[in-house]
Amino acid sequence: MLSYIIRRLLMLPLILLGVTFLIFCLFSLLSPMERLATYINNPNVLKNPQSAQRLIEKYHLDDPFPAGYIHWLKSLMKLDFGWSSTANQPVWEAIMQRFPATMELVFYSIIPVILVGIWLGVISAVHHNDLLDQVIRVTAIIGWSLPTFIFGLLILFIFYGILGWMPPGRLSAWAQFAVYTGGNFKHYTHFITFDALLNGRLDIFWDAIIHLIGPIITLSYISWAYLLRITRSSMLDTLRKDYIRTARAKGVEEKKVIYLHAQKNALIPVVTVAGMMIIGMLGGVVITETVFTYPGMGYWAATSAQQLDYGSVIGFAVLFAFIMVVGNLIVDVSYALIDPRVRLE
Amino acid sequence: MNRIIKKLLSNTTSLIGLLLLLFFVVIAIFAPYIAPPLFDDPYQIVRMTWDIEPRPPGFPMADEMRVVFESLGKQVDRDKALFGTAQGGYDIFYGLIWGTRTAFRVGIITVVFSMLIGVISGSIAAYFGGWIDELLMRITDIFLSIPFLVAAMVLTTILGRGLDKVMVALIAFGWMGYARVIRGSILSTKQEIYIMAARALGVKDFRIILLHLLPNTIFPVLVQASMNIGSMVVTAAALSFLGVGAPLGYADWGQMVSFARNWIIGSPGNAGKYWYAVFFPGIFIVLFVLSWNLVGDTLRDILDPRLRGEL
Amino acid sequence: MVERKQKILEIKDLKTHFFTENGIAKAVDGVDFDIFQGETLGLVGESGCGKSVTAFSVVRLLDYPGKVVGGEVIFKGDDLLQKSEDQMRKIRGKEIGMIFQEPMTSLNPVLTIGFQISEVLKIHYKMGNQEARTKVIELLKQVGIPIPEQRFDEYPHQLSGGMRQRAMIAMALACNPSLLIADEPTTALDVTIQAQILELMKNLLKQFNSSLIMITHDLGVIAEIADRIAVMYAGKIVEHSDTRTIFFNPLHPYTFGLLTSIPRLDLEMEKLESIPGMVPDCLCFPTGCKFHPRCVFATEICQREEPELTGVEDGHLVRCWYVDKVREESKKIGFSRRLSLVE
Amino acid sequence: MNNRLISVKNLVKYFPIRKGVFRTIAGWVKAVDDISFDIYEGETLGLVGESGCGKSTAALTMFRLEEPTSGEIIYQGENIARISKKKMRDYRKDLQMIFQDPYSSLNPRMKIKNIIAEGLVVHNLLDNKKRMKKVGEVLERVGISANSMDRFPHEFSGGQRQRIGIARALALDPKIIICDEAVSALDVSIRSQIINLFKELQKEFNLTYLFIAHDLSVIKFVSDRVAVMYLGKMVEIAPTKKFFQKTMHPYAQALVSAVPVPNPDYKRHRILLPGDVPSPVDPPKGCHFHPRCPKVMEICSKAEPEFIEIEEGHFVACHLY
Amino acid sequence: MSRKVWTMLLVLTIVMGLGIGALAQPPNPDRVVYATIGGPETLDPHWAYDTASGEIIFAIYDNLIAYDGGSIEKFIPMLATEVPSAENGLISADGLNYTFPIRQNVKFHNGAVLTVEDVEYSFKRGMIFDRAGGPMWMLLEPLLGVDSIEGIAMELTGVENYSDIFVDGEVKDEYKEAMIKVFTDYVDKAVEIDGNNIIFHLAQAYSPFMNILAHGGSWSSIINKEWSIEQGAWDGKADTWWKYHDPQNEEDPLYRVTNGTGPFKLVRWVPEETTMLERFDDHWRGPAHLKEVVYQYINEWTTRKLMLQRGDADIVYVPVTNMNEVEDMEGVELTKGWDTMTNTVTNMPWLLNAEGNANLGSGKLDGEGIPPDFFSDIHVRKGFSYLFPYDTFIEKTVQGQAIRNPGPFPRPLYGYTEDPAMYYEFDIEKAKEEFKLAWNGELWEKGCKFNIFYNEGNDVRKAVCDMLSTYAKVVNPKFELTPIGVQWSSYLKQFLAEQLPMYTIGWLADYPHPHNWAPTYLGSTGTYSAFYGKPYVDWAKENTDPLIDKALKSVDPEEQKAIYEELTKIAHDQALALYLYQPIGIHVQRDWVKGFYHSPVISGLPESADFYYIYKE
Repeated sequence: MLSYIIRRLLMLPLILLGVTFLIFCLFSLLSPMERLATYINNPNVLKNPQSAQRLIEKYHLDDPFPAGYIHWLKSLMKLDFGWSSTANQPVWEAIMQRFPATMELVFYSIIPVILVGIWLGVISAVHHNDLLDQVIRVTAIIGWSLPTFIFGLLILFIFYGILGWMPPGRLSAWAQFAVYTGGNFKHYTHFITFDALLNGRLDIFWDAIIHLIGPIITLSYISWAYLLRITRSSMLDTLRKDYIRTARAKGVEEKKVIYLHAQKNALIPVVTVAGMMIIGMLGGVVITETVFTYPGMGYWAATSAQQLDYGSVIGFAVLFAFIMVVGNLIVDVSYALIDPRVRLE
Repeated sequence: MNRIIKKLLSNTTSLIGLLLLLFFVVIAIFAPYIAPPLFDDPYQIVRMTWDIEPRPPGFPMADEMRVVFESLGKQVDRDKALFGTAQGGYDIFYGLIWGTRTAFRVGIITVVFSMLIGVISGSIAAYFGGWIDELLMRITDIFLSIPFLVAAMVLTTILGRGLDKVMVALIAFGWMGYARVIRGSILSTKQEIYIMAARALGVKDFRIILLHLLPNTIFPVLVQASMNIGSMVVTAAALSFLGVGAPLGYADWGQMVSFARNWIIGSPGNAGKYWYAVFFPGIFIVLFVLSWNLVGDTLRDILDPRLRGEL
Repeated sequence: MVERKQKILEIKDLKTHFFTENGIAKAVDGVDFDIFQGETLGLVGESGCGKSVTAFSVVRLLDYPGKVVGGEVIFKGDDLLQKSEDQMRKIRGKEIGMIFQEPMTSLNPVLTIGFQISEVLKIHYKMGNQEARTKVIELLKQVGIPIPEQRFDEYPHQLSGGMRQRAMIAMALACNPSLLIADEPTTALDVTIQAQILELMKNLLKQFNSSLIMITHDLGVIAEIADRIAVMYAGKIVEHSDTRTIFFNPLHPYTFGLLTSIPRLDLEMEKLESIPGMVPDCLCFPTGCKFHPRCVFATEICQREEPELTGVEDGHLVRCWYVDKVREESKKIGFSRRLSLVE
Repeated sequence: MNNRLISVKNLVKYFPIRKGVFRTIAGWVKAVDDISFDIYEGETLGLVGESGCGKSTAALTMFRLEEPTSGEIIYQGENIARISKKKMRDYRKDLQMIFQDPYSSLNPRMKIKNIIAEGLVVHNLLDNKKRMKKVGEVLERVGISANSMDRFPHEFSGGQRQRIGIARALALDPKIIICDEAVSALDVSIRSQIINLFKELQKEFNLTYLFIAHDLSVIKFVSDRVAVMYLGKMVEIAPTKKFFQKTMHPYAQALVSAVPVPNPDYKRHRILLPGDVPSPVDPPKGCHFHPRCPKVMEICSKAEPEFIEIEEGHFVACHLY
Repeated sequence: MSRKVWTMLLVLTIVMGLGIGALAQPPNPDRVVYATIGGPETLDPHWAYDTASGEIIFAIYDNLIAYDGGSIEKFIPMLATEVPSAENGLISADGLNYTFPIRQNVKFHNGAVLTVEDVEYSFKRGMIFDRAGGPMWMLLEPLLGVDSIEGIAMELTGVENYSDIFVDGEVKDEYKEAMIKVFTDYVDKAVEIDGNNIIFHLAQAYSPFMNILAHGGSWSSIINKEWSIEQGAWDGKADTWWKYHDPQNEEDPLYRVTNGTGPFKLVRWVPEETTMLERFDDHWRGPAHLKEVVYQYINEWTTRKLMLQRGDADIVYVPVTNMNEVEDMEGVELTKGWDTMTNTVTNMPWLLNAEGNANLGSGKLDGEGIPPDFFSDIHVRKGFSYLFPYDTFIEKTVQGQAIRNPGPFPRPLYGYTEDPAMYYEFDIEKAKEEFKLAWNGELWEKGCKFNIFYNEGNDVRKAVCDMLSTYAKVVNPKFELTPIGVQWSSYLKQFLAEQLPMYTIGWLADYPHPHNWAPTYLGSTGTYSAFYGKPYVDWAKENTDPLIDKALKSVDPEEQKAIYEELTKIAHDQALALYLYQPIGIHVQRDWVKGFYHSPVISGLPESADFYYIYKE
């Protein structure tokens, strides 16, 4: 197990290298002049015709492909991802600023994914072919078919526009002042909800929570729907297994058969999928955060991708690849922890 | 095959899916009759007015536009926007009808090509194993490490706007799932004895892959592909929504939704003022995706019980 | 011959059908037999003949879409088919133990051996953890598992096939059931392990004084363990008698065919006889006697009418129109003589 | 005795076990560990042993379906263990296999005729029309109507599928056929049909069989000679009659005694072996069988017994002899 | 099982509803939330050249002088105590020396008191800072007569490339002296301290100089010398200046810290997320009404709209196209018709670069394309000038929130006129006539085919292209104009490569003076006009450049007015471009917000506000 983990971790730099190379290749399709546009948002800048060339030199935009890549790699080693023209700050700083917000969102989204997805999946499997099962299943498929950007805007419309419950952003203006000015509010974890509790500010905690609900639902509903399906079929599959028959032959109560004998086995494949979904949600934040103006990585990623801010895209992708690899590793390890067949290998 | 069709027809949900699909196919085929084009390029959405603000269903074609079309020698048969106009005076009805063709094109082309790439790389990796497998799978990992939407967005922006560019981007970053699925199922099918039997007969590697492995492993991929047709259309729409999809004015559902983006909520007290702007394109997309999902979902159940629980 | 004791299970005209999409599969179509205490009944037949379904019908553990559609299963005087699910649960594992074919898939991979065995005791005797543990370790010892204290905390995949089957047996016997149902318990095992398990089962049966329904297709195994044998074909019992009678004096053409078609270690044989054709699909049984398409003795009546299971001799039941012809044939090749000649 | 058709010398097949960070080879599964035997033209050599003893691996390695780790396989004067894969492909039509599971040995998505004709196609034998004629012939020969060659495997029963498997092998007019547990998965009444078919075909086409099975009763019935394997080693080879009359190796003795006999009156001395078969990763030192052997001696744990000819054609690897 | 689910959901909903109701905050009277798009690029006044940065810097820093309210001509003193003029003698008669007496007792946010050295430092630092593509050309042009400090350095050292002066980031020894001279002989001499006065010595008479210095132009903001040096900015020495010239963004020490004299101080800036300002109580004009100002950067219009509707945002940027949605919103005030210093035109370069240019079709006048010098024919330009439905466009596409311009100069600058003779009107017949004359009638006969451009995401410009393309077809079916939307990046690239046949683009004022527009659109070296091709440049050198220069040097407003009107006439007569429209701005706020006024020179207005005067009621 340990050597497996080490092996995977050794693979990490390779994957990161590959990711950066891939993105660099993509950007090399553009001419220096086109890449320059990232740094120019106003034609006034071109007042002096030479400034274009000077800017190109300044940002190393006309370096030949391998040299540019190596130049960039070197700075990466120093955690210097360059300048983000969309965030108007160094890429690394931009990442650090936005990452906790996204992580907080994803963290809370895990709760409904696990609870609703798995719980309803089991219920659906147990009531196989009942009306309840059909309703859950059809709802899941419909949910799955709803594009996030439509769904998110609808949530925003109904729950904020009409009911006023789920405001966009991460904090209300008053809470922002309370959290970020004066220095009384200590940032322990950079998760606002946790910090609020640690600082004993229930009002801020609540404010953060109501801002999170809409994005959480939007971000995770597809995962619920999908996980529900997976859980259901895995559960159905497990319930047909020989050892379930053995358990019944022993006289084990049906409830125990389902929740003790079947569920644990059924959840083994689900864990992998759930893990992938949770990691995948990091990618799904793009639209959710855009719709809810939630100040995280996704919002920024969307902007930087559209505006070809390649420093940011590379930074984002490297971070994401890192999380992907480590996340997958965690998923695999937890998979092994659940399944004794793998654990005791 | 007959068994599959019979089962698809006997299942209520898949029947609904198939009917919906049929509905869209009919629309796509008869688009020139349902919504006769007024521009030379039929995919250019007919403009009913120069107004930016959406206009409600039944809005008649503005005089200045009628003059334009008539002086271009076109016969204006339909002079009312059946579903209203989108931002910019585009006829929603026209955009949706011709957008159906676009949806099929985007969905099917992207899925077919990404499936091809995925199947080829996945089967080579699985069959030959060793370092080839390792290399191909690491490449897959690398492609998977960038969130699909972000990657597609970057590539589309680099290549420039246009549906073909969108498709290239979707294909370039959409093949990895197939590669993984086919690899997994070939790895298990490889253990089957008929593969050993074929090798015992002296069958060459590529013939084994083509004739023995693929026919037996392709179904899970096909199921996945059928469900992905819908999600590819949604992703293309999401790209349009984020402003990097089809060129402005091109008949594409995603664009119709993105037209509605700023008009989802009407004025206070009349929240549903522009309901038609998002409702019609939204319902088209949802139903289209739903139809593929329903069919794919049933197909999955029918074709391969082993697939349960797998991605 | 075993001493006739209390009849603990009596099956009358049991019918179990599977309602599939392609039609009704009459997997078990009117089966009668009974078992006495301490006795081992061998249920023999080829795959698909309904022997396993019969067993699962008894304990009502049929998979969807199977359903018992008729008959009675009288266990210790009560009809199991009339019991509520709750009552059934109290009988399963406690009164009737079961052993399955694949010890690998029949044990839950994520629970320890100890947990799975002690669970039976906890359910039926409400034993505490410690008490159950002691009892389970004792049981494991009894079924011949070395270092049971260690095995207790191990998972099924850490055990060999033979050990797993021993664990299954321990589980089945934990509550000292009066009836044991074993569904091909040795089929998946290697010959030497199979011998160990058979030996173990024989000993344990004596020790626990349990009855056993032994389901198998292996005539060799059945010859070793069974007191009586019921031969099944296409959902019905075609011949039923004590073991020696079945082997030395088979009166159903199917039994006869089976016995002549197996290669055997105890005889020098020039040629194997074989039963032509194949086992019919239970979705569409032939009319009349279900064996007639493969039967060399078949005549027109066999196609038309199905014979009853009738007693031809004391306790020897056969379902055939031409018992006498078979007896003659059997004599001709000298069945009993040939068999008793050995050693 | 006839001519040696194929002769296996010191065949070894180890599978690496990779472990650790760099997937280095941490050990070997010694599936086939230095075995030698000959197969004579026209005979049936029965190979028995329990699961995991390496009998199937031995067969696969013999036909280069697994690459041998070392050793020689002499066929037609050539060591086919060493020739190129391409050249090996030419030999394949002489060397055919029939597999255990009639359900997974036929490609479910191919028509019967294509399954059977495939060998002809890849070896470029006959033209298309003649191929189909040949397919029809072999099908009829194994007892399946040539009319059904357009059907798919799932439309046949297990016994019929096994016949199709046989037809596939026959279509190439092979010299030797390995039957790897070819009848184990079949029902009793079907099994005898297939066994009889094997026998008939052998006579008709002068076939040579390597008949692998775990069931000694079947082996006894079909083979001319019996070979017994235990943990990757050959422990005994003898002509069938001799073998059953005078089983020499203690393992073989236990094996014979363990076979259930369908005769309630059959009395014999059953040798119950203690414990399970050890793992082939780390087989016991000396004689692999010694930890379970009822007649174990001191030397057994130290030295590996040689495989020697005790009587004419009767080879045993045991310190007792 | 299912009942449990529903009960739980119900309870959850109720609890949430109650909780939110109980904790909802009333709108804070001391705070204004402004929801807009796109945040500042930097907070360094000498770096900033974008509206959003200018907006924040406007609130944090002060200039020497300011415009009087919404005026663009009248100035009031800020950190200077007097506005220089010829009358009060603070501007020398030749227009080359400007003197500003500095106000006393003005405090910076860090408590330091404003001195005349701070003012001197501010301008010198700006001049040597001069980042590539930055705003400092505006000060360098009048003060040193160049548009980049590098120009002087190259002249004094005699190198061809500025980078040749350096080796490994250090000045080569042979150039060291010259480089120090750049500072001592030029920069240092341009701005001088005289007691409590600051004197600017101009290199040439420059009529917009006061506009450049006035409040609203971040480049002329006054920063604190001591504090800046502490932060790591230029140390004020002559032999170090090049190390502080044109730095990387992240190397600029002032890019995220501020210390101004303005009414608000910075509390938090998260780029592209939010900027939070707090009142500076010691502001020299007296403290502002508001305690806190929050800028929220929200790109999604729907979200901004909902925030406005719910009162979570007090002032909101509303795209003109969505104006109707807030018009009848309760508690919301919409004011329209504010002048903006921007205009939008469609340019028609006289000579295009045909090399590798797919936009011209066949590259010949054969019906399948256009020749590279297609637009050098005045009839072609006039034809298209008649072909655009200006009124329909303004009414429908921009919802009436625009006016027409006859030339490049926006209202109310000199050069703008309402004389109908200066306007082209949509007239298909007249367009036909012109096209028939073009290219000796060949064009009319053979037709033309080329691409017309807008930058992706700009729906209004897309509509312009659509209209042109549509009506071109109407006028002659052989005229095929294909609208192409491209990313800003390739738009810029093709523009610089002179490959775009007809493209729509706008110009946003740096300062409200026609000189900011005249060279841009009309001169031989203008940002746009320099790319119209050589024939145009040659033509401009003779016809427009002398006029532009004359206006720049003129000190007489009447004379200036006449010259700029002359330029407008030239632009009209030559049909140099399609002068499409000048947007007029709207301002949307909750009705409890008071104190809004509009000035076209303040960055971000009219959408935003001068928060010093804003209060809530």
